[in-house]
Amino acid sequence: MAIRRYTKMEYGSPDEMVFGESKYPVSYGLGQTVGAGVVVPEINFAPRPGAEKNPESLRREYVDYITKDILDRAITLGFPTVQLENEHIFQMVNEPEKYAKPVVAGQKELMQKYYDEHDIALSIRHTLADPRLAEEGLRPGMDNKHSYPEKCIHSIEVAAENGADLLSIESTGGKEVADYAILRQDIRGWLFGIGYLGSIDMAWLWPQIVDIAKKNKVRAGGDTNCAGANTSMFMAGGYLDRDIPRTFAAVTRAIASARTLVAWECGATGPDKDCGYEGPIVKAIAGKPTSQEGKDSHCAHADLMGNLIAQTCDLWSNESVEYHPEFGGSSVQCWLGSIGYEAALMNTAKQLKQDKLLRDLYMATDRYRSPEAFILAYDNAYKIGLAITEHGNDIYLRAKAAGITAARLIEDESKAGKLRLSKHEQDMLRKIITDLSALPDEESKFVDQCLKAYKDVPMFNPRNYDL
Amino acid sequence: MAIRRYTKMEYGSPDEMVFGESKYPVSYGLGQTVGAGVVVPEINFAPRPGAEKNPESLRREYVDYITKDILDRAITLGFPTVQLENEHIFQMVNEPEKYAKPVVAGQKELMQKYYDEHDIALSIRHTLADPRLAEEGLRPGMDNKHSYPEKCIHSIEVAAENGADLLSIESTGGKEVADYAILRQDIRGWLFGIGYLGSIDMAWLWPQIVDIAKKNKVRAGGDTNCAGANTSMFMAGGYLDRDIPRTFAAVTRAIASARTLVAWECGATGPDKDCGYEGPIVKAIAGKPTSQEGKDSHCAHADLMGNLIAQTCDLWSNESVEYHPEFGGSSVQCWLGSIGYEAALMNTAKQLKQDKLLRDLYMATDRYRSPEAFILAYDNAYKIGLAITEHGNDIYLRAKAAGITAARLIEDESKAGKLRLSKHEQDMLRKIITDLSALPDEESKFVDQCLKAYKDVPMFNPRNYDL
Amino acid sequence: MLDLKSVNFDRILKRYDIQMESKESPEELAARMVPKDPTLRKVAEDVVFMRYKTVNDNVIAALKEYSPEDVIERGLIKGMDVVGELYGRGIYYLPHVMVAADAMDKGVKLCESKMKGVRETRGKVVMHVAEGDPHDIGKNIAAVLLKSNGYTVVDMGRDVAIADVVTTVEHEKPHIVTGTALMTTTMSAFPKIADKLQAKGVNIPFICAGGAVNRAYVESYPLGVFAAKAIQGPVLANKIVDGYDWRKLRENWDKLTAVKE
Amino acid sequence: MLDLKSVNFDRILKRYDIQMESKESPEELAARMVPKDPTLRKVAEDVVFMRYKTVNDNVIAALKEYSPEDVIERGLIKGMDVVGELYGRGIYYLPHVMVAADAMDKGVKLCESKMKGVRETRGKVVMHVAEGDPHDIGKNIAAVLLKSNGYTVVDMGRDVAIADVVTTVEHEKPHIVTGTALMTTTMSAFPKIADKLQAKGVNIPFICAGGAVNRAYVESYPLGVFAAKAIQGPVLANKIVDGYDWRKLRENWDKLTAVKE
Ligand code: B12
Ligand code: B12
Repeated sequence: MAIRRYTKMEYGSPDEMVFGESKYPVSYGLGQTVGAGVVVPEINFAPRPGAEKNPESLRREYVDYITKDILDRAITLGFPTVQLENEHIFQMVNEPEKYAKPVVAGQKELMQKYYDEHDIALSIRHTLADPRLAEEGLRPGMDNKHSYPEKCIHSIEVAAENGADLLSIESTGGKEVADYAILRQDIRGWLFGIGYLGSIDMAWLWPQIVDIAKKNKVRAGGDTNCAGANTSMFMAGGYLDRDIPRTFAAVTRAIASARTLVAWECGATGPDKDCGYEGPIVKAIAGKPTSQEGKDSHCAHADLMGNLIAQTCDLWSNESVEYHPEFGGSSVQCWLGSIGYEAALMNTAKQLKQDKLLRDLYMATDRYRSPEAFILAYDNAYKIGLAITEHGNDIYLRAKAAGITAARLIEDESKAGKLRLSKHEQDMLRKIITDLSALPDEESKFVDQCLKAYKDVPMFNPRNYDL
Repeated sequence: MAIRRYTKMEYGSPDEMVFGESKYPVSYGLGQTVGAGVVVPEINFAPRPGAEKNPESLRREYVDYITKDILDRAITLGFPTVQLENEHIFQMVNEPEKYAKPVVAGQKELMQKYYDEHDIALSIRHTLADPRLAEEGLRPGMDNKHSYPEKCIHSIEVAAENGADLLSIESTGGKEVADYAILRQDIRGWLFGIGYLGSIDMAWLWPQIVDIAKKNKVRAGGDTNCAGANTSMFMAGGYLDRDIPRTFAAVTRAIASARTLVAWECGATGPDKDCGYEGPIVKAIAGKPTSQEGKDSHCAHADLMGNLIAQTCDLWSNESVEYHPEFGGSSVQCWLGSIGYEAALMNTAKQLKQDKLLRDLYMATDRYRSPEAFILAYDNAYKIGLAITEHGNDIYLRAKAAGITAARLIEDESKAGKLRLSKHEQDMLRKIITDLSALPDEESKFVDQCLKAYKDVPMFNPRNYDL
Repeated sequence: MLDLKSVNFDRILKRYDIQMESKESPEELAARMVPKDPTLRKVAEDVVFMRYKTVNDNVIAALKEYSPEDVIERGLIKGMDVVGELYGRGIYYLPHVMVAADAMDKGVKLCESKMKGVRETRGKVVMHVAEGDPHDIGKNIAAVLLKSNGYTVVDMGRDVAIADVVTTVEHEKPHIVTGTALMTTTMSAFPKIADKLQAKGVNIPFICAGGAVNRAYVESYPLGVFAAKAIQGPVLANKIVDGYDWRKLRENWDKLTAVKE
Repeated sequence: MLDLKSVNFDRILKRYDIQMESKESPEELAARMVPKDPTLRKVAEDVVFMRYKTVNDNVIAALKEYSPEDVIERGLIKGMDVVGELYGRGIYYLPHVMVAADAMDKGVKLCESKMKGVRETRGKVVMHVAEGDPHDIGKNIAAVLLKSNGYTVVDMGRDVAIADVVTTVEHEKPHIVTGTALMTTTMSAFPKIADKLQAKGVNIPFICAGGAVNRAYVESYPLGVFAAKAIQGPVLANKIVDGYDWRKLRENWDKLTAVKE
């Protein structure tokens, strides 16, 4: 499968972007269309501890309890459309026939029933687990201990064949280097890990997913960089955290978006996965629908852009919540209430032709809450998209350009504008700009440099990336 | 203490009302001002089962865990202001010195520390429990078994003396009759229970709360009709529920607002409590700030007006969530994220002078989702307010007028407009209008009628209301 | 206010309730289900159509032809069965059930006054709301449904002390004891009650319900059987008088409670 | 885009991080804390200021005056203490700690090569991430902090089978075993490990951490001691080598972990 790199923007200007609309809407599932004028709530969940005990207990948890609760609540509140996301747990990728198949099939069967009875638009995203371990080998034939690469691909097939509407994954290529780099604030290492190695790994993985999707007449959604940029964001945290500076996290997000784009370049149609916050950038480039999460995904993690990130979403997600009882119902029902109502608000704004205004309110609320929020504001996201497409054919240069552009945007605004940085964030920003500026202009030189510098990083094996 | 009845509207027109602003802002606590241009998130919580084991375990739960988590998360996310609400549990009203005092004092001490260190505006509402049992007697001296009336008043004093900033209660006068009536769809009984008996009970209770507040230089907030109208709403539920029709619930809400107003007529200053949805009506009448809850209180209960109800709020609440861990932190931290960001969005709209537009988006989203949402839309809420003030001096006539006005608004819109009703809801609406229209024009006749009709209602004792 | 004329509300919300409305009328369903005999039929219809005023006369008329036991079983309770069916199908709402139950109650009282001994009911249930907990609506609904399904209910009310529950159970010797708790801080009474009952050798099922509790919690102590909805009360009770103990109820819980929702 | 000029952002958000910024500099604090002796001082400062390049030379110089043990204890580890203090006060961020630890590590290796026997560390810790769980960042951070506080770490990596953990503990005889789990569906390995260890008579504390677990869960099985943050690793470990068993750690947990946040 040929990879078609993005070398120009699908959107002509930032202002064209708004939630609930994308250049290339996608239809799938049971009457579902995403990106064509309606924001759809996407509800994610995790089983209770112990549910994984055996295949039947897991099926019951996912189907009889979680899926049923969600569908009932959607009808109860009058939501016209809902997407479910099931993030596969380890057992489901390790023994897909045994653990995943009954879940995938059972969910779809129940959804079909509600679709038939109530005419509610429904779809389900299956996010396959990526269990591959760099230390054992990322490609087929390399991991003699667990055969994870083979199992990973097989589990995608099982999902596609048994009822998934949308296939996604948070692939982990290059993570071993990024993990090392993040703890040392080494932006070059991070760029190498995610921007470069991650893009190579995705170019291996995603054509296979797209093929499987095509064969089964379902959709290949997209990837997000949970493994990298979300880890940065998570560790950078909020105003009480001191693990890593938020300027570093912001720049890694920009770099990650150059990587996340690869799924779509391999033929995936979107909607992109929630979980990552690269959506505004990749949507600006490719015009495909994205799922985003923010203020209503605090069940899963806090962020510093809870409203802003809704600005250009097509699905609005809660990221994930453990299934358990609350006063208001089960946890999935409660969070569905929040995301469903937020989606309804956005849809009202669309109907009243006030969507761009609401978008701007979302954006303005958090524009200066953190550097990451700032670079993801749709105008800045667009600029980062431009930097990526300018070097669209070179996975190294485009990731670097994304990083530098983000860093410069932050720098300029912190000097002349309203974005305030702590001293430590400023120091880090200066170091990032210096480090990135010092990098060579050629891929081969960069790779040589990095292979040398990171050869002792635990678990890093260049053969995983054909290097 | 004299009761000053509202006989005219404080707002000149519905359009003057908007979230984050009220005619009579209130200052209290640690740098807190409500209703003066900023919407404040209000976070509520319930202790884990078992926390009530002894006073120390309860104190630890409320102070060391819950309050600390909340304050940390508020700082983490950069929320400039937060209000806590502590709904007292049975043990705290039953033995206030032992159970309530250490909690109230401990919370305040910790809040003071954060206020001093971070200059975050903070306040705490203590919602005292009303444990009184109609069957034992609602007034002092009547309940020989538990002395609940005495304990209730005493617990208010304990809270006020030890650190409460704001005193609230969800008083339960008349509930025994309303409970009976709700299960039989008897609107007259409900009007008698809540509109009449409830107002009498509040006129006894609230002057005492206002006195205690004044003596301790704290604020008397307000009451809401959780016992009545929320029970209706809760039982009417959503589109899958068939317990009671939503038209009935809507009319009870309107009646309840005539009762809820009494707290303010007795001298309470607001902000009114969350939990009830009477806010838009009583705010229209009195111009005092109110706390509301909707899409971000689904942890506590689902509703059919998750956005609409934000239209005119001054505080934005999660209603209540049991303290427990989630992926994103503790449950109180997660829900604080959601309400805090929603408040931030409203505040951005205010800063950008787009608040009335956002208000209308909120309102339009749910205007036709349910009859209750419809009558609470600020234009209709205003009309119900007018009906109440027209008969402001007569607690019977004003409650009846509120009910009839609401019923007529629903009827008109369902005939000529976009509000759709199920057949059962229509039947009920017709019956309500007939029943209410048949009622006498004089309080004394009404009371005679009801005392006869409901004399056998279990637990109902006219002496509780000096009748 | 913004002009809402142009809004397509179907893209914002969907009125599933209206879409689901049953086409069948209570009359149609009742016509199929009530007894054929004209005298008993009238009695049953009084219950189905909540005719509180005529039920007395019709019961008196029926008592001329039938024994009090028959009027109850084949007239009044038959009518209540129809009501249950109407509720189950979404044609009736809860208040219909409550008012129908009031009508039935009136008829039952009349029949009982004509009986020789005490009426034999399906079983006896002791009900209560946990200490410190004032939330009794759910318990009240459940009580009505149990009564109208032929059970004798000893309603201890709300805010009931642990010791009182235990004493009453010892004294009344019911088939079932129930507890309702809507607060996380009151429900801890249930395991204590269960322990004390077991200590006294009482092994009847203890149906626990109310917003605060869930199945996992209720099944964490002996005797406990969870109920999510009041309508499950009669379903569980019927099994109990059929001989199911609390362990067997737990095992079959998913199946039993799926019957009616 | 809307014009944001008029916005008063202080009414929307508050930059507590900037408000809290420490006025003190690393240099000021280090000046007070590093050893007075100029040779050891240089070694300590190499750690504090993360001078990966000079640390070798300075350690070699110090080894001329001091024993390898002294250079480690009074130079390198002293430097790391300063780093910990800087981190605790919010002056340093985590990456500083990591890079300083790298520098210390380099120095320690050099010293060890000059020692007669094996260096005696404070204690030994076996660490792992639960089976099926790939989330290892937290464990990696904790490992670095334990190492830089003078502990020997046997790092088993991620996705480690239950049996392997038990075997390794039997074999290595550590003072402490740790487990990390970030998924609700992997953490159930912990009670199993605890049971198996107890069955083999191993009674060392089993520090369990990671996003999925919480204190209540970890204290629901024997041996389990919860850690919320990596920085609590050394705090708990120090108590363990001082003789606290898992029960005593649990009793004093609130106090112990409040020390540093
Ligand atoms: C109405 C209400 C009240 C009314 C109660 C009226 C009444 N007569 O019951 C009043 C105002 C009195 C009240 C008071 C309080 N309340 Co209140 N209340 C509610 C509310 C809104 C609805 C409860 C309700 O009626 N539900 C409908 C009924 C039908 O449901 P149910 O009882 O669960 O019954 C169903 C099933 O459980 C089952 N069932 C029940 N019993 C049985 C028995 C059998 C045998 C069977 C088969 C089935 C069965 O059948 C029913 C459905 O079919 C809830 C909100 C919520 N999310 O639950 C809060 C709620 C229960 N209250 C709450 C609180 C905190 C309080 C107060 C403490 C507040 C305060 N500080 O004043 C006080 C209590 C004071 C005291 N004495 O301690 C909290 C509890 C939090 C916690 N710690 O667990 C809740 C959850 C609200 C919240 N989200 O915070 N409350
Ligand atoms: C980054 C991340 C990943 C990365 C992991 C990178 C890595 N090397 O660790 C990748 C992409 C690989 C990943 C994959 C998956 N993940 Co993930 N991931 C996260 C994320 C965003 C952050 C985790 C993190 O790094 N936190 C920061 C570290 C520092 O925290 P920590 O490990 O807890 O450590 C701290 C303490 O616990 C303590 N500590 C830890 N260990 C020790 C040891 C000792 C001795 C001591 C003292 C202290 C200590 O110290 C640290 C702080 O100081 C979380 C989100 C969240 N809310 O947690 C989800 C999350 C954990 N992942 C989740 C899921 C579902 C997955 C996947 C299954 C998704 C999928 N379908 O692909 C896959 C796993 C596939 C598989 N093999 O099964 C869920 C888990 C849900 C559940 N069931 O419980 C989470 C919670 C996200 C969510 N909200 O849904 N993930």
